[in-house]
Amino acid sequence: NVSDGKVKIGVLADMGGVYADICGKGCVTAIEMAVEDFGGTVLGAPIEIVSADDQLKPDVGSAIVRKWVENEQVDAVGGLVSSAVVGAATKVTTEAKKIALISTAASNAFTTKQCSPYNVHWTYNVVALANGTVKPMVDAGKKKWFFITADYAFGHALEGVATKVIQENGGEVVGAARAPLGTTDFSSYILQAQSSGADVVALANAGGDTVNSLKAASEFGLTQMMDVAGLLVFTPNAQAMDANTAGGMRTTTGFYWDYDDQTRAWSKRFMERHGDIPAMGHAGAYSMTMHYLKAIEAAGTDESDAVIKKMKEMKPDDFFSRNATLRSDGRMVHDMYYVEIKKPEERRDNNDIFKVVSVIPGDQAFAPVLPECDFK
Amino acid sequence: MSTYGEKLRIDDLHAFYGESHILHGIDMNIMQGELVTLLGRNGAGRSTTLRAIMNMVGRRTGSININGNETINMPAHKIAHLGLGYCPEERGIFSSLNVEENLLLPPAVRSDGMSVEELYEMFPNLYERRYSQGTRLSGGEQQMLALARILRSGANILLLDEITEGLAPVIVQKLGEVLIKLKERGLTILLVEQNFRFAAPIADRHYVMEHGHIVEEIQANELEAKTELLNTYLGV
Amino acid sequence: MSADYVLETRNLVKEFKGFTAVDDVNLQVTRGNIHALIGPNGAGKTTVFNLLTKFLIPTTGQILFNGRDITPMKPAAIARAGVVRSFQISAVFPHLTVLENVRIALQRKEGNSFHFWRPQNVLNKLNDRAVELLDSVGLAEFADAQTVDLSYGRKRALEIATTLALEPELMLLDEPTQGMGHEDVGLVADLIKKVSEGRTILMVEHNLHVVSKLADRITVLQRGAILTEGDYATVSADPRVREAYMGTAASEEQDRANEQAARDAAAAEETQA
Amino acid sequence: MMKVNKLYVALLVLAVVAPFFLYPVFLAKLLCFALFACAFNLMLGYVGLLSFGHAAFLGTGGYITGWLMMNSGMTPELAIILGTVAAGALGAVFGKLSVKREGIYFAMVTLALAQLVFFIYLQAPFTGGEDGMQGVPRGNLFGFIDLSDNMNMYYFVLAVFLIGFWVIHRTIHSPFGQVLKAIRENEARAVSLGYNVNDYKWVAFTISAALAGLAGSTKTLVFQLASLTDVHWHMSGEVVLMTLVGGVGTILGPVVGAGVIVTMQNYLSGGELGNYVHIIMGFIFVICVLAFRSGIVGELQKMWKRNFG
Amino acid sequence: MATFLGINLFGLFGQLLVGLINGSFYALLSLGLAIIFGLLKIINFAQGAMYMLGAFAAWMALNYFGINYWAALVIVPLVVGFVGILMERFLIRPIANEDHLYSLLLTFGVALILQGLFTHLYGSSGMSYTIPDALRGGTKLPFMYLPDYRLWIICASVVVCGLTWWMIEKTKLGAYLRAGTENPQLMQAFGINVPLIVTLTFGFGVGLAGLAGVMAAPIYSVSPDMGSNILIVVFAIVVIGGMGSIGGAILTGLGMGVIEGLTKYFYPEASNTVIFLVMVIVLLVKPAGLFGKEA
Ligand SMILES: Nc1ncnc2c1ncn2[C@@H]1O[C@H](COP(=O)(O)OP(=O)(O)OP(=O)(O)O)[C@@H](O)[C@H]1O
Ligand SMILES: Nc1ncnc2c1ncn2[C@@H]1O[C@H](COP(=O)(O)OP(=O)(O)OP(=O)(O)O)[C@@H](O)[C@H]1O
Ligand SMILES: [Mg+2]
Ligand SMILES: [Mg+2]
Repeated sequence: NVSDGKVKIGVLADMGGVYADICGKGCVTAIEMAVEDFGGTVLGAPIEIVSADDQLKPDVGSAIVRKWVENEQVDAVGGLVSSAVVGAATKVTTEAKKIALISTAASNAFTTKQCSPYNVHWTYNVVALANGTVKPMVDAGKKKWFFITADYAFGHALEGVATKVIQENGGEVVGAARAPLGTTDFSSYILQAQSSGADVVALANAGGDTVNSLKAASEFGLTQMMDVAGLLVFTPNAQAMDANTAGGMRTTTGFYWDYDDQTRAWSKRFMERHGDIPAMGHAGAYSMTMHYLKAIEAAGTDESDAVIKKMKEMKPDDFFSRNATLRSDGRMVHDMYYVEIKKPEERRDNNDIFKVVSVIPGDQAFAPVLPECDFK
Repeated sequence: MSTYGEKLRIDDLHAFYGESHILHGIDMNIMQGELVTLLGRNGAGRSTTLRAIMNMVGRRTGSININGNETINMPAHKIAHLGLGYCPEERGIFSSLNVEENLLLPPAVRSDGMSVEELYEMFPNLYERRYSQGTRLSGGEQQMLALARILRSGANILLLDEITEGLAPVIVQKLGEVLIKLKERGLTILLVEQNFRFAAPIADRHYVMEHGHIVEEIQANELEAKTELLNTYLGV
Repeated sequence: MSADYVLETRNLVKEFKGFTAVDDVNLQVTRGNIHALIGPNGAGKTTVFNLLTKFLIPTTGQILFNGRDITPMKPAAIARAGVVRSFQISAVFPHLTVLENVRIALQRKEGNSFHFWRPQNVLNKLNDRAVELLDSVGLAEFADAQTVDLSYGRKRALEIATTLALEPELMLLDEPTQGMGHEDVGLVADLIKKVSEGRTILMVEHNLHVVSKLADRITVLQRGAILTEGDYATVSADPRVREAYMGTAASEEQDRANEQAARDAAAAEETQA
Repeated sequence: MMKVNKLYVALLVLAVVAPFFLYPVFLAKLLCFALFACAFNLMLGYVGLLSFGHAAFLGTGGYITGWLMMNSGMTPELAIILGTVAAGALGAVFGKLSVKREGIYFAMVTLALAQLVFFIYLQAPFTGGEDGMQGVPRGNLFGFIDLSDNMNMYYFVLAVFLIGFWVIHRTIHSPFGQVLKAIRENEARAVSLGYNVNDYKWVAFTISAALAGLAGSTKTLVFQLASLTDVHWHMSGEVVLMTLVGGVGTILGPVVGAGVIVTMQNYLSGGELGNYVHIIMGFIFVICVLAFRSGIVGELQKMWKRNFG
Repeated sequence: MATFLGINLFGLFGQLLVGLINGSFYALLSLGLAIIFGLLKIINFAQGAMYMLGAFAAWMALNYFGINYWAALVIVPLVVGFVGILMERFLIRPIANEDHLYSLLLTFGVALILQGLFTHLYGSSGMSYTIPDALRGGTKLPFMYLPDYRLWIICASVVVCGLTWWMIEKTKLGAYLRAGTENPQLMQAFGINVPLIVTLTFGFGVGLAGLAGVMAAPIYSVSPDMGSNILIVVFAIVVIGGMGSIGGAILTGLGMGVIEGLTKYFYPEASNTVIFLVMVIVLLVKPAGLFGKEA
């Protein structure tokens, strides 16, 4: 009972912009792997994949998704990286009653403010990052915090969530500098951080912004004066950082390729196809697609309401999803990892980036379901 | 004919601006120390002839021999170094340079050009305004500057396009004297003139142009005899 | 003074960075005259023109047009008031037809120039007047030609027709015959004479033949100041003018011409009598 | 003249039947950009001024209309009119500041002004910043035609486009247009004939801005989204590209150019070549400038003239 | 901490100094742009891409050929300048006689291609380039820690700008350049090889962008979009300074760096806007820009 004789998954990601390495082509590869591993067909119908570049623009992304669901019979949309694009895209999927398989977006809005019965949010979110990274540091006595925040929705959200965590645990925020997205020169903000008298400078930004802000921090001697915490550091970004300055910095991630044999096995296959080690979004995209296809199989139809119901009933369990459940609000809750970036002398090779400090159980990482988002 | 002393020789020169064919096979030659004028109505192609010699037209064919060098395939910037000085119709004063910079601009192509002092003496207006921006000069002053500029470069073949244009009669008179002096120094001059009264007494020969052809060559001593003919060509 | 002046300047001064290009000029142009402004190069003639049409702002002094102070007005406003200038380089709209060139000038008075919602053929009612004007300069047969294709002299004629369309009280002509062959010089001079009927013309001209033929009154400028004024005979007889402007050769020639003119005038009077 | 009319009729018929064969939202997008390019071309092609800041008007129309639809409960046609007026007002301000300059200076001044607007929209809370203004309702046209139906939406956009196109056509062929043409030909002469040329340029700029705003307003309704893309300077560059590809100064050129570029982007961003969008656009720019400066329509006209004219 | 009227003076001094550093970058970039515009009347939209190319070239030189920073400082501007020369020779010269707007569009196209190409080849996360050993470390000032590398940038850029200004405004070569751009045909007729001068000037202007790229590599991440981000700001600076004014570009570059620094301190949200705001104000008061001549 498959509509129009096939199951079609659209992969929307940033293929050429700053997040291209984080999801981009790699997400397409991961989803292809999932489809192949699943056998290429479900309920006897072929599984097709289309992909598109959202260019990090909400208008482009939403237009593509609209075309897919209105004109090209796409059943679910995967990938989904930049929070701005995801926000626009999920408006369209929700209206069309199609499932959004969000792998790499950071915002927690898709299961809170903008929640929808058709949203599935897998890998991580800002709350998990803040809980994972900030709490241990505050507990360790680093009470005064300064933020260098990317001046747009994602950065504000991350700063907001982290601030809450800091305050709840007895710390205080002594200041924040809002840097426009894509700032290349962070020196002014670093100076502000320096004169703030904080214990920790938190980088509430992502991608190139994180790399650049860390670089300026080291240049102006900030790293010697205070701790720097990268709230969101993807493996490709960590690889791009100067190991001398980044080494020792701690952060939180939803997946690390070198965690155990299971992760290594999958990552090796991924690396053979893609060239680079998988970032957390890649693994999440694979895991989520697999779960989606299994749910179709189990539901006996590709009709969205039935599939999403099954997805929430079934327990995700694979190399990525540890101790996992997909909650009624669409949030997938699983173990997160508190990691430290390795110093140069600790590294075997360029892919040896993180060492896992501790595993954070999912219910400590993610916030509980909001009543208004409790879709049964 | 012996080529001794022949400074400029043009054979079958055709010139084009884009699609339009302006010169249709010009032949002329000028000997050292001669002052030759090009006469004709507006649009006859006199300025174009000068521009073609300097390789400033769209395309040209034929032969232009300067001082024994064939220049039809020579890039524009090499031609001046054969000793040519060109004073364009529209004067070509540079607004980004002041008067003195304009005057000093063209590189010397021969060593015996006139000195700046001599030139200032000849054109006192220029001395007075020497730090003024080039294009701020009055029309006539610009004309003086354009001429002075090439006299300084030491060129010994001068191509002068309408140099008396817009000049007060006193200055025109003085210019006539200057040209005669230059001729005495052995310079070769090709003059395009509208002001026949100015050109007639100082020229050795006249070429008359019409529609891109040379239609008549008149020696200075034939001028009286051919006045009628000239009038029909020039519509005087 | 009680004479009827169209244009008057009072103590007009223009300084450029300490250099006085126009120095205390009191110019009076009588209605109906062709008034010529001559003088050596750099005397300030073009600058005076630029001041009159507000392409330059006077340092001090006043400009009166029909007794009204127009010193603070903008260039376009001056043109609308009736002072129209022709340019040294031919000023036409090359890719409009000859007729359209004239019509643009006529259109301004229609008051519909900002009407972007009306079809263009509301302008057709101006065509008759445009053709009339073209006819007056001998261009009627070229009405539909593209202006670029006209010869130099005809472009000048067109420009004058366009200027006439504005029905200027005062026309300012800056070296109208510059760069023209003899034939065209004659043509344009005749044209100026013709259109001077019923209006005033102020012109700058180096061609003394044209000046002698056309000008009712001449002002000679030197170093920014007025050297002398008068009709052609007076001015050309002035030794200062000869020295500063005309030069000896020209002057001799002028003397001959003056005599000739005097004889012609005498002859004309005789025939009239 | 008859031939031209026939061509217009044929194109109109094509536009009416097209949504039965092609995805209507795509067609609506195409028309929005075509209108945008036509508005831009009014300045470049008929006044001779290249504005590098037209995105500001597209974006302003979009944001204002979007905000009204989300917050005021207005009907879409009213919201669009107000969006257009807002863009026109912004254009009037821009115009006052910029029409005094010419050529490259004008381009740079408009670019910088548009950048200012970009950053204001980036910071202003009502635009949603980087996220854009999401979930704009399409509403009911005149209160009763449901625009959430793609077909209805398309025909509404077509009507808007035709109105905009007609305004441009009329402007070009009006007494005002005649003066513009004269100004472009010889500005100094126009001044000496008593025209306040800057006022004419200013009016033209304002009309152009308003129509760009109209395009932006309509586009926001189609996509139910207004975003920074529409105000970014790349958008100002894109509209130049569209106009250039189609043919500067030809009335149909921008429409054709917009068609080509939008189709291309649509195809590329969906397919394997997504990565190459910039590279390909860059090459089109270079090739157009080097070899086809008169654009598709311009080249066709030339060919027509050579063979039949 | 020293305060005055509630303002943290040390912080303020720090911001001023950082502003000056950024300003010297702006100066270098706008200088290249102003030369190319002022002398050749070409709006080089590819200037940002050339800056990016300079940074990438430095990175590639180090990672593929082991060429260190100091050598790159010499070699890269030459290489980038050569790219500029090729671009002028084969792309811009054919349209030299067309409206200048076409060269703007052409270089815009080139910028898109280059940026797209590098994104395709290297992705957009950016590469890191380490500060050369000799310039590591810094000086502790009373109000901030000044990295040696930043100090070097100020000095180097002031020297380069000053020399260039002198060469163009005060030498005969400069006079040839200025005149050659005004009336190339006539300059040729005077016996000067104008096309060569034009090509070399374009190469020089682009080379300056390359130099800025090398200098930027160690402090900013080397990424394909580094040029397009800064380009528009630099354009604004050139407009404020007065298009075509070499000295204006340099001074405005420095000045705008400082103003931006102050804005980051007092009202960070406006730091991206302030330059355009200044531009609008300047254009209202002086349409030709601060140092520009009225057209
Ligand atoms: N750049 C150009 N492009 C196209 N045609 C041109 C160009 N320059 C001149 N012409 C045409 O070439 C012809 C000859 O022009 P030229 O300037 O040589 O005439 P001339 O005899 O010097 O007359 P004038 O008295 O006007 O200076 C004219 O018909 C003119 O229209
Ligand atoms: N913008 C300016 N700045 C500085 N000096 C100027 C400017 N315009 C004109 N001058 C000077 O003022 C004087 C008068 O110039 P003007 O152009 O009025 O002379 P003119 O009488 O028209 O001369 P010509 O007969 O040669 O055209 C000249 O010496 C000129 O150099
Ligand atoms: Mg000529
Ligand atoms: Mg004059």
